[in-house]
Amino acid sequence: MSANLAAYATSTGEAFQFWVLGTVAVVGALSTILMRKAVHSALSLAGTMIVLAVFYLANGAYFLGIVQIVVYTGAIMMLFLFVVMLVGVTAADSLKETLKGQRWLAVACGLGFGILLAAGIGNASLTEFAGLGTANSAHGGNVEGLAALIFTKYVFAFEITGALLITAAVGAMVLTHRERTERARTQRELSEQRVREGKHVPPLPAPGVYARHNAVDIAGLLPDGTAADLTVMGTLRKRGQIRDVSTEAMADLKALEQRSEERLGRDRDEEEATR
Amino acid sequence: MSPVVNAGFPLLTATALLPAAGAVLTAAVPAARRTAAKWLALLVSLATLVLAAVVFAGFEPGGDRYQFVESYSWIKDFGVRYELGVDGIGVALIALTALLIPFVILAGWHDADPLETSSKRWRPTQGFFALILMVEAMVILSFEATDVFLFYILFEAMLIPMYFLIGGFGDRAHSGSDENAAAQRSYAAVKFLLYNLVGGLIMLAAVIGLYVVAGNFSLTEIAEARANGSLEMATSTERWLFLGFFFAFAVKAPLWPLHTWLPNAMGEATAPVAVLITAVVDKVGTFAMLRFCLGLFPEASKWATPAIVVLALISIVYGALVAVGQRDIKRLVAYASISHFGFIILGIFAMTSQGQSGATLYMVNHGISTAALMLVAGFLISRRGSRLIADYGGVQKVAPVLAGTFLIGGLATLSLPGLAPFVSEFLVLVGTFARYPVAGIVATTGIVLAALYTLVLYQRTMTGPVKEEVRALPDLRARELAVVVPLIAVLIFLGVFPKPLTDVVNPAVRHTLSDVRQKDPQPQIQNVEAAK
Amino acid sequence: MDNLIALLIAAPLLGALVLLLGGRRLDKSGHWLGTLLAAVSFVIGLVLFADMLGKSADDRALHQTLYTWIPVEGFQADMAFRLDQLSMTFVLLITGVGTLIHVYSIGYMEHDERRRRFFGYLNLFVAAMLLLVLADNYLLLYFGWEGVGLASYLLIGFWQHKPTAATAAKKAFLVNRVGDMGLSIAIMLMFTTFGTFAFGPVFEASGQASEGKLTAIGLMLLLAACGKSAQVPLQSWLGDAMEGPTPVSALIHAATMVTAGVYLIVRSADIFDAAPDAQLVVTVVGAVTLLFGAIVGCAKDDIKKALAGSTMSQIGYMILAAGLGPIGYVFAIMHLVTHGFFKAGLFLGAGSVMHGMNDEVDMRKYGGLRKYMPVTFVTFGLGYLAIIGFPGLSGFFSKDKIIEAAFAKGGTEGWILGAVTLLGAAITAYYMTRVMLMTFFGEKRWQPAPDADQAPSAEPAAEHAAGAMPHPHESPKSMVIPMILLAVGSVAAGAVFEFAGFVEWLEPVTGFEHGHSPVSAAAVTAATVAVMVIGVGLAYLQYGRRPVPVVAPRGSLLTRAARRDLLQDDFNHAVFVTGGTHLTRSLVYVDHSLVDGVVNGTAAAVGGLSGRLRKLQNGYARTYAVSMFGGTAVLIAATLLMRAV
Amino acid sequence: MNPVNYLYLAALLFTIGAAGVLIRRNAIVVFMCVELMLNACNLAFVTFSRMHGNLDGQIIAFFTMVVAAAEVVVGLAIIVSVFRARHSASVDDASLMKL
Repeated sequence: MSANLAAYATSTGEAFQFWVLGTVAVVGALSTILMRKAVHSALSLAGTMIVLAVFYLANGAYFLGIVQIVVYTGAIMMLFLFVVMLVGVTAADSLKETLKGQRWLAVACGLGFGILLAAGIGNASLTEFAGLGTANSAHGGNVEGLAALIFTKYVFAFEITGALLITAAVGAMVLTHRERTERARTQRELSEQRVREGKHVPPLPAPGVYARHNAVDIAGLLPDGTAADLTVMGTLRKRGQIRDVSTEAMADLKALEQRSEERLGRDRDEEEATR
Repeated sequence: MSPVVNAGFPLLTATALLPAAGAVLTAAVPAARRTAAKWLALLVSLATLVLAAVVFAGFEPGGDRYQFVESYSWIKDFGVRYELGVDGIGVALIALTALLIPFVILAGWHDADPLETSSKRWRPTQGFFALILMVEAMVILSFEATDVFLFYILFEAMLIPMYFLIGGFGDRAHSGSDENAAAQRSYAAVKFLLYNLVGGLIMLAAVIGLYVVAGNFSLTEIAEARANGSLEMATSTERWLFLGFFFAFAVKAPLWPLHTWLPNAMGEATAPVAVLITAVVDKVGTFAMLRFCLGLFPEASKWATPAIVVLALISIVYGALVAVGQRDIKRLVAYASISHFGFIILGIFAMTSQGQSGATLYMVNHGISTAALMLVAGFLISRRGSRLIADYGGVQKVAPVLAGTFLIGGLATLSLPGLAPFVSEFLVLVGTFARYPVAGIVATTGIVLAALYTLVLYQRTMTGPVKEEVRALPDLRARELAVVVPLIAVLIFLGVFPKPLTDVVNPAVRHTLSDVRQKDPQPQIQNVEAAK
Repeated sequence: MDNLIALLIAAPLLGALVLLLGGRRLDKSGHWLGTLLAAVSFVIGLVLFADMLGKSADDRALHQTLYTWIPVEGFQADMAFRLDQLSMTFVLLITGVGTLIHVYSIGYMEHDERRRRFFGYLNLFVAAMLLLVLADNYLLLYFGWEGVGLASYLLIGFWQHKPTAATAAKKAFLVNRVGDMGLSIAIMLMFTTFGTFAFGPVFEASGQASEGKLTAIGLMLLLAACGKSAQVPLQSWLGDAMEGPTPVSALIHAATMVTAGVYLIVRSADIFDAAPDAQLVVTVVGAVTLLFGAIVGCAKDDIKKALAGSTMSQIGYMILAAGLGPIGYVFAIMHLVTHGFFKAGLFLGAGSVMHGMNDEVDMRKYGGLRKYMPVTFVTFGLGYLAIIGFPGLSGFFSKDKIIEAAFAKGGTEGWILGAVTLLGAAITAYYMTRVMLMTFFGEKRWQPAPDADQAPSAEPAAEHAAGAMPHPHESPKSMVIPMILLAVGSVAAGAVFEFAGFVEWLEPVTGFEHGHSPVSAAAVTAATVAVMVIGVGLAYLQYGRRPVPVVAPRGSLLTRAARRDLLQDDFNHAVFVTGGTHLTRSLVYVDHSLVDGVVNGTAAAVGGLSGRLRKLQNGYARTYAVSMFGGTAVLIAATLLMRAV
Repeated sequence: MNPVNYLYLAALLFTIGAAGVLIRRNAIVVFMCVELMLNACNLAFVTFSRMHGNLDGQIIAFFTMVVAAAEVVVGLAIIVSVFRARHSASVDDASLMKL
């Protein structure tokens, strides 16, 4: 393997792999920024990262390749998914631009930037490739090589990043942990408060209609058939994840009456017939 | 000339440091002990006066140009030094400042007292007097500084206390609602600040340019180098630097057409603060013209002289005419001051020993005479609660002493012989006439106009039938007399015996003239002295 | 002896200080103190005079230098005095007449609660006037010059509660200031020409200066003289100055201050002698004023204003004489002194009349007073005879000499000037007779006293009940005695001077040469007497034979113009007051909207610009991100370009 | 094929990420885009290390990952708390810095 790593032009196999996976990566990246739902973005990003992991491996960075998969795809992206879940999985944010000219500016900058980078790389005349063969084999393997560097040359940076990680962990806890300052209020107190406020004197109605839907995300229907959002739990309401079934419910109702009408009508006919 | 450096007691630093320390102490006085703060401030200012007197007495007219020199390195990398020294001009102006401040404090005794409406924990009183002392310290130090950078810092720094004095303690006699007055006041304060800041920034650029050209900030060294030709400047460079400095000083002075901040500031501020502005702080501008513009840029000064002379003449006539048209007593005095500053600048740039000695005397005398007039006007205004001339009439019958002192102040303003301003004004006129006869004649019309606005003011406020509103005005009280009488005494003394001042000033002026390599124009007939 | 000179000034100055600073506790005794100090000064003057007579004519001049007043490079003004014959003449006149008028004022100002201050001002005036005539250099003279201006300002406006008085005072000061401009410019010219302005050196060197310079100096001095001595074109203030108390009019605006201009010109004889053009202008000014004042004097019904007009015209005589050069200086001074006597006497008489007539000043409301106030009548009459130049009385000698000198100027100018002076003499006789007749002869035309407020001049005695019929009475002793003394002076002075050799007395200072008149002295004298008689006769025909209407008739165009001071005030008002007001108004506007407007405009512009820039900071992180991203792109582009280049 | 293409790919990914940061309002997605940019950088580093034949590039990439991890932890925590406070994960809603 070290042989072809040292080559100026890579093997056709790698070339093939590059072109295929590269396309995948780009598509993933694009869909990351174009998907309306955060979950989809996260998933496509994960895909891109896996592709990148493969590329690392292809570039002889075996350790990084693995780490990429484990840390990024395994840990970070999962973390993302958790947060997305907290914030609302199905909530799709509109891609409609609110800031005037923002999108065009962004695209323009992006294009210019990309072109510039490409130009930079282009005129950097990078034809000479040393390859990693010697470097990896120096300490008998990629991982050992890295280890040698990390614990000698970069040991301080390493330690400091360690400290950074600890701090980050603590910081995350501090940020997200909510200290409960007062004890939780009992049912009684809550009801008393409701009475005092004078609205929703009875406890909130339960979701679900006609025992057909007992899903928590379906609003109960008021007598006139309109949905009562109050019956859905707050989080879902905030996420806008209420499934509105009022219309189909009304339709079902109508159909029901229709049928009963018919049946009753038929009965009458039978009576007349017997008479 | 190698003056004795840092020999013995640092008198100049002490003179400036004392009021500064006094300011800090005054500000620290607890809120309840208001009167204590006032007395403290008064005592400190008197002590400063004593020190200034020591300086004045210890200054040898025949000695070095700069005396009591102190010099310590401050910012080594830029050659900035804490370098003090006074020539005759500086001594005279330090004396003026130290003389006026006690009266300013005494006159402003009640100006910062809490209003009925204000809370018990009223601090501004302390602040008022502390700020006044702070201004005194800075002004004195700026008269002493012989390091351009040090001077620049003070020149700018004194804006801050002045800003708060103008904006924070307005004249309580105002027409219209309080909010309206407050708006007017902050407008005046901001205008004052911006105007002077702009000037100062332009000067900063020039200061940096000067450093680039000269390599250090020491006035004495640069001036010397300029004089003996060891420091050459390109003509254009010198002119630009000169303009940079002159602009700042012309704003501060103020010179037409950069004068419009003065009437607002003086109109809105309390009378003592107005005196502080026109009699003390503005003098720094004219003083700096004389010392820095001429000392550092002799050629450029000569180059700019015609234009400046014209501007000065405009200031004289224009200021006087606009003063005639004013309805507000304090604004009238302000425009009168503009006219007088025109005289001072005219005298400086006439480049004759009479003109410059006259200009220096003029700075001192104008300070005292304006103080007298303005403070009495302040007393009058505080009694009636109005600044409008039309609201007065016949005061002379109900308050003769007030009217008398007011008249004397006015006569000093129109430079009546026997009162100090006459000496300086006539010297300026003669000095100007000797070099620019036409300018001299035009300036002479100023004395008629001065008489016009002064007498019109006196006639409308003091004479005529007594108005109902003023019928109950009390005459001057003991404190107010203590303010006015000494000032008038000084005016008369310097009017009939200005020698103490001229002795100190003349040598300094001689040096200045030699800086700019100018000689007095000689009379056409020489052997008159023989005949005498 | 020299050191006494300063005392001359010090005495009244001390009085002024004590009286003005002394406060109310001096109200009782103040006037005595003032009078005493004036008298002290007079006595010192007499002592010095005696001493001076003892010396030979040439070294009579005394000098005293106290200290250097203004010492600046090349500009040395000394506090130095010179007492020569000329100054001595003035010292005696000022202190003498001054003392008399102090005495007179004691009675006259009796009812005024501010009498102490009045005497303080009088002393101040005497001191300043002495400084003026004793100064040894022009700057010090300027000091006194303005000092008397101040005193006159304070005294004209003594009754400041009257707007008219205040205005008159202001006017007097301002017009004088215009004159002072001339004086200061003259001093500057001297400084640039001679390098000094002390009398001695300047006169020494006056020969070497170019005539142009000297003419300029002379004209500037003349301007100053015009201001102080109420000569055309700066004469307008004198009439209004009669708002002041009558003693002031007598002392300042008749006897002493207004003649300072004459002193200035005579003092500067050397300069004028070397500048004939200037001299010619001087004579012209004198001649014009002479007629001007005389005409005005004929039309005025206010007794003081009539006398003021006469003063102008008499000073016109003196200026004219002074303009004639060595042949005239002496007579100018001589007429000045005699005029000092009789005009002061006339004014005091007028004051006494007003005192008796509830401060009525309109002569048409007098009449037949000779029976009621005999002493006043006699003294006034003597003064009258003196001023019209009745043979033997003082006015006769002095005026006659001036007329002679005028003719002696020679050439057409001589004839013209002579004619003018003669004509002036006739008119003088006419209007003085008019005053005399309207006041003391004819039937009573008394009216109830108007309210003190509307009274044309609310003299102190105005506390009379308004509407009361006046009952004329002779004035108190303190007022009568000075009148008598002055009357004596106005009778005798002329003859004394004539025969005691006033000419020789002044000659060392002013120089003197006999003019060669184309007409013989006798003829001139005869002519003078003749025109005098004509003038008197005309006046008698007009006012003695016919009854005087109480309400002034409309009168001819000239009369009406003369009543309005020949429209001079209207002119001044139209040109200077109105024009000046408009100028100042517009300048105030310009200052506010133009000069200040530019500044505020700049401020507004900056404010608007920054307001727009603020919009860029919309607070949206993404916008900032875009700019940051774009910035990075630009940076990269820059680096690439750097590489490329 | 010349491995330099990896660099072009990295550039492309980076640009896409950047554009995403600019375009998307949802804070989480923005964060993802940031991650994308970081990864693009990593790819570039790795490629460089291959070019120069030493491992330092990989070391840097390694550190980048660590830092990215820390950053994500904190950033997401912030997002969550912001969401709790304001019931919105939109970047534009946090525009209180404006005067």
